[in-house]
Amino acid sequence: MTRKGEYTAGELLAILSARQLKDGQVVFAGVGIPLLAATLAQRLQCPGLTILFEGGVIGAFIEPGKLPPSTNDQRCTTRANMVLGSAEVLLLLQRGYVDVGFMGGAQIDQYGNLNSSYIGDPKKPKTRLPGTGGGNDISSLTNMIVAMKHEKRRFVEHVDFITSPGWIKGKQTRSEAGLLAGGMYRVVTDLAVFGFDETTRRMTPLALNPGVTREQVQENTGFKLEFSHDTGVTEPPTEHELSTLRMLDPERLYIG
Amino acid sequence: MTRKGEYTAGELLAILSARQLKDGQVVFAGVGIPLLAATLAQRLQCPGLTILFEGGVIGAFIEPGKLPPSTNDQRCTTRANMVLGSAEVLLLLQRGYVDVGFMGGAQIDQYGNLNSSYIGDPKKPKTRLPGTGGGNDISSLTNMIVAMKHEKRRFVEHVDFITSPGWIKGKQTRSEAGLLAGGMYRVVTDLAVFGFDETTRRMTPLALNPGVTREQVQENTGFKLEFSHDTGVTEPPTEHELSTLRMLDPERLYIG
Amino acid sequence: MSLVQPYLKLRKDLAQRDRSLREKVVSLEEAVSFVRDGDSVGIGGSTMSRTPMGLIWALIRAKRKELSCSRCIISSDGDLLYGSCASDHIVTSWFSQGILWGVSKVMRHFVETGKARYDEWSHLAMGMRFRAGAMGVPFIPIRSMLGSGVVGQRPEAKEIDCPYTGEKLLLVPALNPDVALIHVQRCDAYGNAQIDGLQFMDIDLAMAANKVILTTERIVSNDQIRRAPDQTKIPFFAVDAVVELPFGCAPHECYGVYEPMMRHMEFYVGLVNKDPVAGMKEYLDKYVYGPKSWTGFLELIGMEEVLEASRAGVSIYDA
Amino acid sequence: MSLVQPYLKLRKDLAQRDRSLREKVVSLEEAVSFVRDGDSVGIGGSTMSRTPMGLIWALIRAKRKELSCSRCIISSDGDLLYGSCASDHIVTSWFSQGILWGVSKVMRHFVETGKARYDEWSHLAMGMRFRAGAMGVPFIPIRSMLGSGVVGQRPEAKEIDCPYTGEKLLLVPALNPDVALIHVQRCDAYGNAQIDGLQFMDIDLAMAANKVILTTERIVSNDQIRRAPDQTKIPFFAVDAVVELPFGCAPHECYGVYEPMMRHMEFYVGLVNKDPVAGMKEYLDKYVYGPKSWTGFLELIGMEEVLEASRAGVSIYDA
Repeated sequence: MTRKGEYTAGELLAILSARQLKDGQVVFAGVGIPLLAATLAQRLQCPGLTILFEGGVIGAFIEPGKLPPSTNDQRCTTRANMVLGSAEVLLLLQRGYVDVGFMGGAQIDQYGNLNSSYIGDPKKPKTRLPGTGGGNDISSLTNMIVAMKHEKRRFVEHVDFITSPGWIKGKQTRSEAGLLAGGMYRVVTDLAVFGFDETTRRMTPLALNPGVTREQVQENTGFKLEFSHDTGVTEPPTEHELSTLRMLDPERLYIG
Repeated sequence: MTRKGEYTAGELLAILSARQLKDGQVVFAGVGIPLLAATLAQRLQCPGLTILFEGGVIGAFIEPGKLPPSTNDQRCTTRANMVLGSAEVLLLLQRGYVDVGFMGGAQIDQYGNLNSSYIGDPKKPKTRLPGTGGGNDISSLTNMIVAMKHEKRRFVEHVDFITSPGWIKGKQTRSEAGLLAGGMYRVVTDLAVFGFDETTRRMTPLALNPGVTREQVQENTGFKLEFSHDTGVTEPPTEHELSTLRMLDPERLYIG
Repeated sequence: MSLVQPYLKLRKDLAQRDRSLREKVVSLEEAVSFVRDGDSVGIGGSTMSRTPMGLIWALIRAKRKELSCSRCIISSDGDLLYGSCASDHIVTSWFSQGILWGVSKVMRHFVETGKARYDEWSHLAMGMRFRAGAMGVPFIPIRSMLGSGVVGQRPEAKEIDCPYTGEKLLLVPALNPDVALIHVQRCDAYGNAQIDGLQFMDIDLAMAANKVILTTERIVSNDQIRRAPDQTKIPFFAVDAVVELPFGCAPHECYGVYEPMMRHMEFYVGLVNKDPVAGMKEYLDKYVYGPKSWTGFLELIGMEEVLEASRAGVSIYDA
Repeated sequence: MSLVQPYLKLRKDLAQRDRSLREKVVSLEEAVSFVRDGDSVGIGGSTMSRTPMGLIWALIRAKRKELSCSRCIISSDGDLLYGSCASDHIVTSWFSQGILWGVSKVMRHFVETGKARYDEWSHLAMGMRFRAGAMGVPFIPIRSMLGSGVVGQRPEAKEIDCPYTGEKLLLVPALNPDVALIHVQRCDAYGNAQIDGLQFMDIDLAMAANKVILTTERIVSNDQIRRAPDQTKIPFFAVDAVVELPFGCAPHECYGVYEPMMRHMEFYVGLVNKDPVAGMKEYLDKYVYGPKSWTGFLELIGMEEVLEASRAGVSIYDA
């Protein structure tokens, strides 16, 4: 058993998100922590995990120390089962071949909507962010896991702009918008793991990370959280998880 | 100079239709006489002719004596520049990459509509024919040359069923139906070569084959033909055309 | 069943499929147990090329009934499906034995007497129906079929005015078969398939179908697949069963491996053209129900013809 | 120009292109003469992969202006296009230098000050826009973007109720660029192109565009192309000019040939992140306007880095 301080926030994030994946699943992973966490899961509990990348890759098996700088680089294709067009790999999501979409996030709100387009008023933005990439498609078309740093400015009541839809305004609003399948499933942060209420579709804490208090989570969140009596505590990273993760990212490109 | 009787109707058909093609064109060819005639043209006046086949072939160069039994066989790919999906090759027509569609016909009418689906009432047909294949797409999407035997039962006032549209009911009816590009351009038979009037869109004789009279053509045609004063006479097949053709089809698979 | 499946049904059906990386090699007989009476069955290849004849042969032997079969262009495989009463409904753009032998007498007999249906679509329409199915959308617009008799018989296709250009367009509905039958040159035990040469509509068909059964000339290692991932044409998670079946398209061709076995085809056509009922019965009894196995069927075609077809097949790489 | 080109205009433009089998090898400088000020330009590859950097570099040197550029994901090539004022309008799904370096300061400077437009579409929408263009249809329906802010900014996309299922769908309009710039591993002098590994949206882009300029790592014989016609990804008649340009994606990567030249990228990012205006000017002066030729640019990157990137590039085949 490890103690807090023996691992970085990035490491905790990668390991906790890796644990969300199940063997045999087909996972569409974004660059950064998702790519790393999916690769970690593949080396740990999910040898039969199939990882998809936006560049057009099915069933890659990333090599330690050779993490790709984007999901469109040749390194993503290492020992892949198939390489195909970018539109084709996104159409797999639309057709329904993918179990889980797995992304990072810049800004998220209580309904799991993600913003990676604008900070401030989109008409006259303070910051123009890079935009959706495949994020909008992934979150529109499959069940989502998001891994991100927990900061108050990132966990807001309403995002400035919905780049990648979660449950939109909660309740039935997602399916009413025409998004019939998928939806936000889990948010993993360095403070806690969240799910979404089945009726209201608001973000709900499921488990606190080791050593983290409810107050701490609430303080770092821009909207009201409702902790239930059965909010659990996540298991800290094991030595095996940490050593495997560090082997994968020896240059600490993503784990900080 | 050859004389009638020194070549078969099939040979005449292949040679006269081959002459309709121009070097540098992109031609979508059906099986049988069209495939043979396009290949002949490629060996004669059109070394830069690009032949497309429905099976998914661009720029094939068919070998003498190895004529394919259909345009979906591997023999169609001999020395091709590209092999691609069947839908993709048809989409080339839709996008506009093809200059000429080149097909055989079972039944044609005064507006160049082709029937390869039904003889008799389509609801209770005397004969169910094989159907359109790519014929409907080719004739809907590009300029057409049709090569066929000239018989009264094949040259009818109205086809029993429009499988592959020509000018439909003449005048603007083709574009009114939503077919904005292409249309019937030439019909080559063992008796004559036909074009279509630019206004009425009715079939018009352009030239009679060697030794054929106007009366002979009219007798074998199920609708009234209007010969103009400048209806010409086609040049008979040359020795070179005939010998090249016979070299291509030594088993006389298509030239009879 | 509705013409176009509601999206949630499509998604639910797919979610239930086991898409994990697992070996799925089965016998030909086990493979056809994935097809149920009444299923809609998409057939790969075109005309006489890469036809999954072994699977069709096995379906007929297993006495499947009321299959609704779709293929871009259907040939003597369609004859056998009608003639054996395995299928009474074929959706295609062209149905005959092959251009060399005139109109199929078997097709004519079944369609003209109303014993079976043949729904005709244009070739592009068939392609776009599979493609829409593969993409998970209900339709794709096309610019052919308009103004023809073909569209007149297909109320399933819908004419619209384009909201962008005002032009007339035809929407063709997605086709998501219950099962796809596809033959490939090689795949691994998981179903990662490579297809050489002409691909026809097989990739869209595979992605559209709710189950895919592959027969393959040979099974190769997953290592071999991973060495050239850009040569994989169908991903393993779209595949439900793999059968190693050499000469699995006989008497049709398999690109780069064998050309059609023309003497057998000539013999077959002679038989059914003489009498589409009795001739078909004779053929089925001797060549489909008769042999103990697919190898037994190949023995009936004969070593000489099989070798000849193979020699011609590989010769495409000499040109 | 209307958003979606009328079909007859598309057809007429294509009919006027010389699609005969002819050699079309030109110099890099001649190639960019195919691009006119104000053209819409589709860019192949994605992010830092198979980016036609040589062509973009040459366009900037040729002082092209007011280009409307589209790419599935745009990276430092987008920076250069904005920074040089060659383009004031970029249509893409993601615009930054690369995930490693945070948000592009150049993009931010141009967009936030209103000097240039960045139209955002989802990645799938970009793909379907090129695909509709390639297919010769005005739109394709998709199931993403709905309900988001992204669609709210794109009145060009039209929400409809599906005539088959009643479901909501989004129609995305065809994108037919005036010119496509694409880099490939090899092609012949006619333009028959092979692409190894990741293909991104290049095939649809090539078929959609009204002109295609290829740069290629090397020109091979037409015989070599015809030996494996199923490896041809872009047919010659869609191509208007071919430039042999080794390392034509530098400092980005070309699959199986070289990985990104990361030290040069780091240097570039450091420069423009410090000051997106002055840093960009310094970079353009030294690396774009400075060298005599593309080889001169490669010399500035340096032999060591080029060799290192090559060694990493081919190593994908060792895995």
